[in-house]
Parts: sequence; C-alpha cells; structure tokens
Amino acid sequence: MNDQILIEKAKEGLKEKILNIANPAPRRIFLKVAVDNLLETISWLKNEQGFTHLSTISGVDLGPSFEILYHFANNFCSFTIRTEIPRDNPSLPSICQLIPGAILYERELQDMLGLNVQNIPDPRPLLLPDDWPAGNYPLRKDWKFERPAEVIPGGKK
Amino acid sequence: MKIGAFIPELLRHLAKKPATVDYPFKKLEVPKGFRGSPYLKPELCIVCRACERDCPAEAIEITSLSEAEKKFRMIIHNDRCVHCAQCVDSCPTGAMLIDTRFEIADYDRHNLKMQWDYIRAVVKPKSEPKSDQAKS
Amino acid sequence: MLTKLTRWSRLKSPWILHLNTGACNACDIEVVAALTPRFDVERFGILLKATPRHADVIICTGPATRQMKDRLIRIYEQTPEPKFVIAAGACAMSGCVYRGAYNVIGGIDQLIPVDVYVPGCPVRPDAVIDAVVKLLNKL
Amino acid sequence: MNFQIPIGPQHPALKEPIGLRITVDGEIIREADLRLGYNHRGIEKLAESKTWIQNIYLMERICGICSHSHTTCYVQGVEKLMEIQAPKRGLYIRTLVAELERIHSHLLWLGVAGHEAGFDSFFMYVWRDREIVMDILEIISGNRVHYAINTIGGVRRDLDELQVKNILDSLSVLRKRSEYYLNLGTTEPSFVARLAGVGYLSKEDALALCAVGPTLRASGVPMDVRKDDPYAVYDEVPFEVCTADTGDVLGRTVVRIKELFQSYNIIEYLLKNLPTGPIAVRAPRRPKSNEVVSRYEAPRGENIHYIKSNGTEKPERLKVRAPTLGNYAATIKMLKNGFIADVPLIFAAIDPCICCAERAVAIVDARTGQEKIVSTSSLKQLKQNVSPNKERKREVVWPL
Amino acid sequence: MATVRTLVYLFIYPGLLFIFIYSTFCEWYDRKLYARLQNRMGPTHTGRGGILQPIADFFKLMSKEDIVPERADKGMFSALPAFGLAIVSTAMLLIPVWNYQLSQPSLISFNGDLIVLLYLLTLPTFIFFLAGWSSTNLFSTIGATRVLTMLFGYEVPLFLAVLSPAILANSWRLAEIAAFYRQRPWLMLVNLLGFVIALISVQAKLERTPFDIPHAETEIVGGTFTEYSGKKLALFRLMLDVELVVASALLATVFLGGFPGGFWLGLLNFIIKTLVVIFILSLIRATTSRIRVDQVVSFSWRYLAPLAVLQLLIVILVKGLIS
Ligand code: SF4
Ligand code: SF4
Ligand code: SF4
Ligand code: SF4
Ligand code: SF4
Ligand code: SF4
Ligand code: SF4
Ligand code: SF4
Repeated sequence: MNDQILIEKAKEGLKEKILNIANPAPRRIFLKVAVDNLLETISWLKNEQGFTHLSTISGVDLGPSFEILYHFANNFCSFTIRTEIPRDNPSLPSICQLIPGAILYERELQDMLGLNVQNIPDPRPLLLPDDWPAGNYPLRKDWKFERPAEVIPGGKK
Repeated sequence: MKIGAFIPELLRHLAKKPATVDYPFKKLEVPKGFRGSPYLKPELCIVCRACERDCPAEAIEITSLSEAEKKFRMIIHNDRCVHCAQCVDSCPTGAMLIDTRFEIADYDRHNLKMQWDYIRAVVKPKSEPKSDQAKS
Repeated sequence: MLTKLTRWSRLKSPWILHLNTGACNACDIEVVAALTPRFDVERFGILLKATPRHADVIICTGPATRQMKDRLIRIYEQTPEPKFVIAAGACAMSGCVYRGAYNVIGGIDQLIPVDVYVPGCPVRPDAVIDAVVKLLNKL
Repeated sequence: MNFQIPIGPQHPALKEPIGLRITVDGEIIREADLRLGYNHRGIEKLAESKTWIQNIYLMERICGICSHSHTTCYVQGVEKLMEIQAPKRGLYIRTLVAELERIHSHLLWLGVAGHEAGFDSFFMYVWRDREIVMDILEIISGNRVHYAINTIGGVRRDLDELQVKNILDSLSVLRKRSEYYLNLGTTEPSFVARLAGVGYLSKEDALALCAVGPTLRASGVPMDVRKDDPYAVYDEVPFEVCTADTGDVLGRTVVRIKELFQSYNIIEYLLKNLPTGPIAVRAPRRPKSNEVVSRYEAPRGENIHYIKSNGTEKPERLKVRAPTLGNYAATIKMLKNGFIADVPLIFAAIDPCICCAERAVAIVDARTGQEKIVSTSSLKQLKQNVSPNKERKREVVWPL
Repeated sequence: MATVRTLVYLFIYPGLLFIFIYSTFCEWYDRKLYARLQNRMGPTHTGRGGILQPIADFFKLMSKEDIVPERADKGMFSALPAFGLAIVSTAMLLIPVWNYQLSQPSLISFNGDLIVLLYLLTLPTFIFFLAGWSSTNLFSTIGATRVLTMLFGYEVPLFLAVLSPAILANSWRLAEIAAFYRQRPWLMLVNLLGFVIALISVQAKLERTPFDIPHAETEIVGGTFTEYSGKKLALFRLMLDVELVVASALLATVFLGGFPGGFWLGLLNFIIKTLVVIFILSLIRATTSRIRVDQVVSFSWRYLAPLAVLQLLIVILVKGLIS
C-alpha cells in the first residue's frame, strides 16, 4: 500500500467531505475536512484504514481562525487530518470515544490555545501553574509575555 | 533463575581496583574537542554581531562604547552560556574561540562574566564567509 | 574544640538532596552519575538523601518554573540549618536557553540564596565534585 | 484504610519533578492521578521568538536524555522546509550519534530500573559501563550529554580514523557487558520477582491509549518509526524491530536490552560503511512558507515535531510531542491495582523524562478527593498539612 | 575488684564505649565493603580509608538543627530514639563475651537469656513502628505499617532458627550453647540450614536490602525516618548500627561457637566472627534487589518457616541419635 492508493481510497470513502488532500512528501498525507465531518473522517480512518495510533494533535493560531491538526500514523504513513475553526467560536468535538489516548492532547489544546473541546471526558480546566491567571492562553499569537527584571544577587564587579 | 547470580561478579570486583577516578586530587583529561567556555580574541573581532544573534542563551552581549572611536564592549555571561559553540561556528573571522575548562564554579554570579573592551578590528573574513553554518 | 569538631564533621559529611526545579534532565543524570563508580562522591562522605530533613546541601538543577516556585522555597525551609545551596548548570544559574519563557522564573537565586554556582550545560560530574570542594573550602 | 499518597514533586524515585497522587488501600493502588506542570517551561511559545538556528539548541534542551532525538527531528523538518539535503556522510554521523544515544539512554534506564527496584549494585555496574558510551559521545561531540552535533544541513563535527577505531573497540566491551546484564537481569530471582507481571498493559490497551516506543513494543506491537517511516539512513541499514509479548515491566526490559544489541549492530554497520565527502551543506537563513511533520524514533518511542514556517527567520509554530507524553495515559492504566512498591518501577518502565512531556502542560487529574478544589492543587495543600514546618530558624548549638 | 570489673563491663567492654565505637566501625566496614563490591571506593577521605566517616556523620547530625514536625506526637517523637538506643545497648550486655567460664560466663547471664535477647531485639521494630506512626507523615505512616507487616514475616523463622541450636545444646543460656558447640564443633554443621535462615531473618530485621521496604527511598522517601532530623536521626542511625552488631554477635554466639579466650583472645574472636557475619549480610545486600512487602510475607511463610521447621526436625533427630 502506498500513498497514492490511500489517497484514492480516501476519495472513494469520503467523497465530497474532502476539502483538500495533499501529498507533499512521501509518506505524508494532509487531508482537510470541515469540523462537522471530523468525527466521521476519523472513524473512517480508524475503522476502515486501521490507523489506530494518534501521534499528537497540534493547534495553530492563524489569526482569524485556529487550525487543528490530528497527526495519525500507521506502519507506512503519517496521515494528518486538519480542520479549521473560527476564532470567535473556538469549539470542536472531542475524539476520545474513538481514540482514548487523545485525552492528553485535547486537554493541552484547551489549556494552551483556549479551545473549547466538547464532550471531553475529563472537562476540568487545564491548568498551567496553579497560580496561572484564567483567560490567558500562551500559544495564542496575541498573547505576549512580559519578562520580569532579573536581579542578580552578589556584589557588583 | 539462579540464586545469587550476581555474587561471582561482586566478589571478583572486591579484589579489583575500583573504577573510581581520583578526581579532584588528580585532574581529569578532557578530550581535545571538549566545549568549555567561549572567549574572544579582540584583535580579530569585526563586530558583525553574528555570534550575538545566533547565541541561543543570550550569553553574548555587545555594546557600543563610543561610535566615533569604534570602541565596543563584549560581555560573555558564563552563567548563561550553554557551551554549544555556535558562536565559534558563526564567527566569520575566528575571533570567537572556546577553551576546555569546566571547573569554573564560583560563589558569585558576577564573577562568571567575562568582559572585553576593544576597538573594532579591520580584518577580512576567512576565505569564504560562513554565516551560521558548519565548518565542513 | 567543639567548634573544631563540628566544623570537621560538617566538612566530612555533606549529605545532599537533589532537587529538579524544571531542568532538562541532563543535569540530573549528571548529578546522579556523580554517585556512580566512576566518580563516587561517597569517597567524601557525600550521600544522596531522599528527604530534605536529612540533607545539608541542596543541589538544584533547572530554572525555577512557576509551578516549582513554592515547592522550592518550602523544601529549602524544611532543610535543617546549617544548609547550603548549589546551583548546578546554566539553568539554575540564570535560566539558560529558557530565559524569557513565560513559565520560567530564571535562576534559582531569584528565590533562595545560592552558595555556589556551577557552570555547564549540563554540569559534568567532576564539575559537581569541584563545586562541592569549593563549597567546603568556603565553610 | 484508604489514604492518598503524594509522590513528588520532589521524590527520590523521580529525578524530575512530577506530582503523582495515588489512592491506596493498604498497599494496593486504587486510583492514580498525575499532576504535571512542574517542569513546564513554555518552550513552544519561546520557540516562536527564536531563530531557526537558536531553536536547534532550544530543542536540544527540551530533554537532556534524548537531546539528539529532538534536534534531529527538528533539523530534519527544517531541512525539508528549506529544501536542502544533508550529505551522506553527515547523515551517517547523525545516525551514529542517534544510536549511541539510544545505547546511553537504554543503559541509563536499565540502571534506573535496578535502582527503583532497590538493586543498587546493578545500578552501579550498569552506570559504570554507561560511562564508556558517554566517553565516546564526548570524544565525538565535545560534551557528555548535549552533543550539539546537528545543524541545519548536516552535522558539525567529523570523525577521523582513530575515533572510528576507538568506538569499535569500546563497542565490543559494551556488547560483552550487555550480554552479561541480559543474563543477570533475567535470572536474579529477587529482581525478576519485582519485574514479572508488574504493570501489565494488554495489546488492545496499548493501541487504544496510543502508547509509543518500547512500552508499545513490549505489548507485542511491532511499531518503530525507524522501520515504518525511515529517516536519515535507516532505509540502508539492516536491523530488526524488537518486541516482546508479555506486556509487563520484564517485557519492557527485555525489549530494551534487545534493542541495545540492534544498536551495536547498526553502529558497526555505519562505521564500516562510512562514506566520504562533506558533512554539511550551507543552509539559507529563511525557509519558504510551508509546513512539515517530522517523526523520529527516540529511545523512548515516537517523537514528532510539527513545524510551520512563514518565510521569516523564526518559526510560525513549532509543536513538539515527546515520547513520554504519549505514554502517560497508558501509565495510569498500568498503575491501577498495583502495589505502592511497584509505582516507581511501573513509572520508570515507560522511562519517563518528564521534562519533555511537560512541554505539553497536561494534568491528567489534579484532584482526588471530591471536596478539594482545583485552584490550589490538593497536592499542595496536603504537603502543607503534612509538614507545616514554619520558618523556625534556630541558632544551631552544640548539643552537649 | 568485682565492682571495678562490673563497671568496666558496663561502660567499657562490652558496654557503652566499646559498643558505640565498634558499631561505628562496623558501619564503615559495611559501607566500604558495599562500595567495594560495587567497584567503587566508598568513604575514603575521612580518617584513614574513611574509617571515621560514621563518626563524622554522627557529630554532624548532632550539631544540626533539630526539627519536630508540628503535628507529631512530640513527647514520643523525641523520646523514641534514646529509648531505642538504650534497648539495643542493653541487649549487647547479654552477649557472653570476655571472661568465658561457664560458672560465670558474663556478668549478666542466666538461664533463658537467649529468649530475653530475642525479645530485646524485637523491641526496636516496635520503636520503628512508633517512630513512623508518631511523626504522622504519610510516608512515615506507610513505613510504619510496613514495619509491622514485615515483623510477622521474619520473626517466627528467626525464633525457630535460633531455637534449634538451643534445643540441640539443651540450654536456653547463650554461654552454654556456645560452649556446647565449642566442645563438639562438628555439630555446628547440623545447624547450617538454621544459620542461613537466621541470616536472612536478621537481614530483614535490620531492614537491609532486600528487606529495606520500610524505608525504601524510591517508594516512600525516607519511610519511618522521613521526618527525623538532627540529633534524633543521629541516635537512630547509631541504634541501627548497634543492632547490626548485636544481631551478628547473637548469630556468632549461637551458630559459630561464641567468643572464648578471655579478654584479648575473646575480643579478637568477637571481632572476627561478627565481621564474618556482617560480610555475609553485606553480600546479601549487594546481590539482591528489594522485594515487595507481600513477597516478604509469602516468601517467609512459604520457604523460611517450613525450612525452619525442617531444621528443628533435623535437630531433634540428631539429638536422638547422639544421646
Ligand atoms: S551581514 Fe553578517 S556581519 Fe553583517 S550585520 Fe549581518 S550578520 Fe552581521
Ligand atoms: S557557546 Fe553557545 S551559549 Fe555560549 S556564548 Fe557561544 S553561542 Fe552562546
Ligand atoms: S561573530 Fe566574531 S567577529 Fe562577529 S562580533 Fe562575534 S566575535 Fe566579533
Ligand atoms: S556575511 Fe560574514 S560578517 Fe556578515 S553575517 Fe555573514 S559571516 Fe558574518
Ligand atoms: S543547564 Fe543545560 S543541561 Fe542543565 S538542565 Fe539546564 S538546559 Fe539542561
Ligand atoms: S523521552 Fe523525552 S525526556 Fe525522555 S529522553 Fe526522550 S526526549 Fe528526553
Ligand atoms: S521527557 Fe522526553 S523530551 Fe523531555 S527530556 Fe525526557 S525524553 Fe526528552
Ligand atoms: S511545554 Fe515543553 S516546550 Fe513548551 S514551554 Fe513547556 S517545557 Fe517548554
């Protein structure tokens, strides 16, 4: 099985749900779907193509929207499903029913980007440090960190 | 399953010389290419700031003391340096070098700074300019 | 006489507590490597202790992260006097490459007093021994 | 008798800070929660403000044990973004260091497993022999742990004949020792009694929870990025993927020791077939706007970087998922219904390096008691209650 | 003369002075041996070959700040170390050394001192338990429960193993048992199995690997001693050292024929025999990994106790044969 066959199969299995499919390098496939079709696509990928291993989920702040990438992998290919959600309503479904191992990555998304993952089995807010102020999401591009001044103890030389 | 499978090895080593090195009473040899602390040869520095730009740990600080005299001050903060030698690779003139010392622990962070005040040198970059990349 | 005995016993038996305040691991394994046959700090009576109550010297590795801040201070307080702190590695001294990250406070000297700074990234086990020797000389 | 034990953040079994709370019933664990974040430094955010070059060293310092795996993963990705190809000799040296790192990491782990099981002599011997690898790495790269040998477009240091010979010599010593440890580790009764059957993870669970690396392979799933998605020169080098089907800590030990032998073979192959030529090519300072997924088989499992560039000197987004994080979900599963005494072993069996996982601030579960509120983590509260030692600095006086 | 002798016995040899100095020496010996078995140096730079290391540790701890946790039971917390030290030092006085005549083997010797000694050696376990319990730290509490759990495991095999030579010698008096075996050295071989069992049980009693479960560093931090610091920790460490000496002296008396030969030869005998026992104990420590507390209990009931009973049977059989 190689990338081309997989792409053909995706086109067959998902049809119009595919917004875009790319194969920029060997063993790398990027498939773009709408958020509403995300769960179906992932269950197709898992159940019919046997991609059980979720490597990770990346979130990118694109400005007006967030891009979420689900990196799957199996024995011959790294398959990335991407989707975009608007910044003013950053919510997406949880995939933990399909992939139980996704829980950590989804909580990370909540914490670092302030996304709203629906039906996440463990919905408690993700904390950075215990004293982290609410509403701050470090990985958003508009979040800036002010570095405190450093005081070096000891005598001046 | 063998009871006491480890005993022969242990007893064998009881009679042997321990693997311990006699540091700090006998100094250790570090290998030739060991990356210790970076230092500057001020007579070669053309103040291109490539080292400052590529240093990952903000360990190099170049300030201009006097524009007219082309006088500069370079501070290497040994308390920040991660001894990666990127500055050595980045320097186009070979003004930045690295030594092999590692026993530089100190009681005061201020003593870990190294500072040079110097006039900008006028030297041609060695053969081909290699900005950030490796020496082949 | 007694002060002399006390001083001697302190010099000869510095027990250490190793505390990682957010290091990258490398310094930690190097500190642990100092216990192993090649460097064997037990030669100097140094033992690695598990609880701050038993320790004399705290070896800190890593930049103090925000989450570790309170714990670092508490562990420092739990250690009985007299106590000493060694900041091992660029992280513990100044924050190293993590300077400017939002969750890093910087060197541990921003939080607790430090007696010896050991440069290195990571510190070599022999540099750790060197630092302990320097610390003992200071006593 | 039901009570909760906080393990960490400062705990001798964990050389790194992590909060692990286990609810025990006598000596049996009923519930386990993890609290990460002690080691979270904010690297992903920081990476966006550093240049491509500076980020090599930042990636290296995500983790001190598999420093090379993070830089290689990153550098490979960036090379693809910049559309350059590292020369063959460079790739060989890169792979060589990667395998040496795997040896150092697995030996380190083997020692730590011994230490966690209270088998200190084993720990001491393994770590003594680990110094051999450390010496090799120091000679090649100039530092014992952070090798800094990768650069965008190749590697920074070359090998000479003498070094090659030295490495081969040391390797034969190591191979002999590893055989001894394999033999010892699987026959010493008290050690085996601690490892066998502990921390069981079935194949189905391992797959469902997306475990990686030796943890996954010890559950009988032959998944290895080096084979599945060959990078560097792994498509030219013959080696086997090692698996075990016991799914317990013993299985993970066996997988790791078997991988050691594979690594020795790989290194011998690499050194015997080392091509000549340059070790690096020049790289531009700015890649085009693009994105790339880079994978790497670190000693602890799959390491994946997602890199997105926007045509400037700095990355737009750098996402790192280090292997340990991928194994945490599985660890919680393994801990349940085990013994307290097995916590360090089970935990160590995934070979956690908390520092890498912490780039992803994940709290698996911060509270156990229902009544406790998350804001001040219950762990913290508990610690305060337990040792409420206020600042009572007394004059130190001679007791007699 | 008798008073002087009693005083010397109580305070110099084998009383307080000797036992303290000798036990620090034994700690050094144990540590050094352990290190050398691991191909390391061990303590080296404190005194000649590091021989003063335990003393330095002791004085350093003595001069450190002493913290009592606020929630701990303060009276008990503070009294326990001294109490424990007193108990093990008393136990030492029961070991028959020095003037070795059966009429008056040691100044404190009576029929049944074997039982008293065993009893005194059980007490430290309770001291550890109480120490862990009274500091109210979670780790200490777990350590304390582990101490008790383990006690059930090794105590019975130890008693049975030590009783078998006593039965063969037909005496409950340490001095008589030792004298019996000195007269018939070949009978010591009968007790070989019991010796092995007793060694393992003593290892467990002293909480050394593979039985260092109550203060397993990697699991429950310092276990019973987590909250102890300064002087109290120093006393506890000393107590453990003394217990090591007493326990090895007990084994040497019962299984290896005691320490005959008057003052000087007796002393030499004492040192050699205890060091041999400690050597074996250290070797066990270095060869094994810590086992789990449930494994201790099942191990001792499945193997140790039956073997100890077997030993008893052998002894009874042999006794029938020789009488
Ligand atoms: S061109 Fe090179 S030397 Fe000149 S300023 Fe830029 S980096 Fe520096
Ligand atoms: S060695 Fe690395 S960290 Fe140190 S000054 Fe040079 S570039 Fe900066
Ligand atoms: S790179 Fe070299 S020449 Fe340029 S400023 Fe640094 S030391 Fe001077
Ligand atoms: S062109 Fe030369 S001087 Fe300028 S940055 Fe590059 S290497 Fe440095
Ligand atoms: S100083 Fe360097 S090696 Fe040590 S913890 Fe920091 S980054 Fe890691
Ligand atoms: S798993 Fe992570 S922390 Fe562990 S060695 Fe690898 S990169 Fe480092
Ligand atoms: S946790 Fe992972 S990434 Fe971090 S240092 Fe350890 S191995 Fe490396
Ligand atoms: S998650 Fe990792 S990369 Fe990000 S700040 Fe934390 S430690 Fe650094």
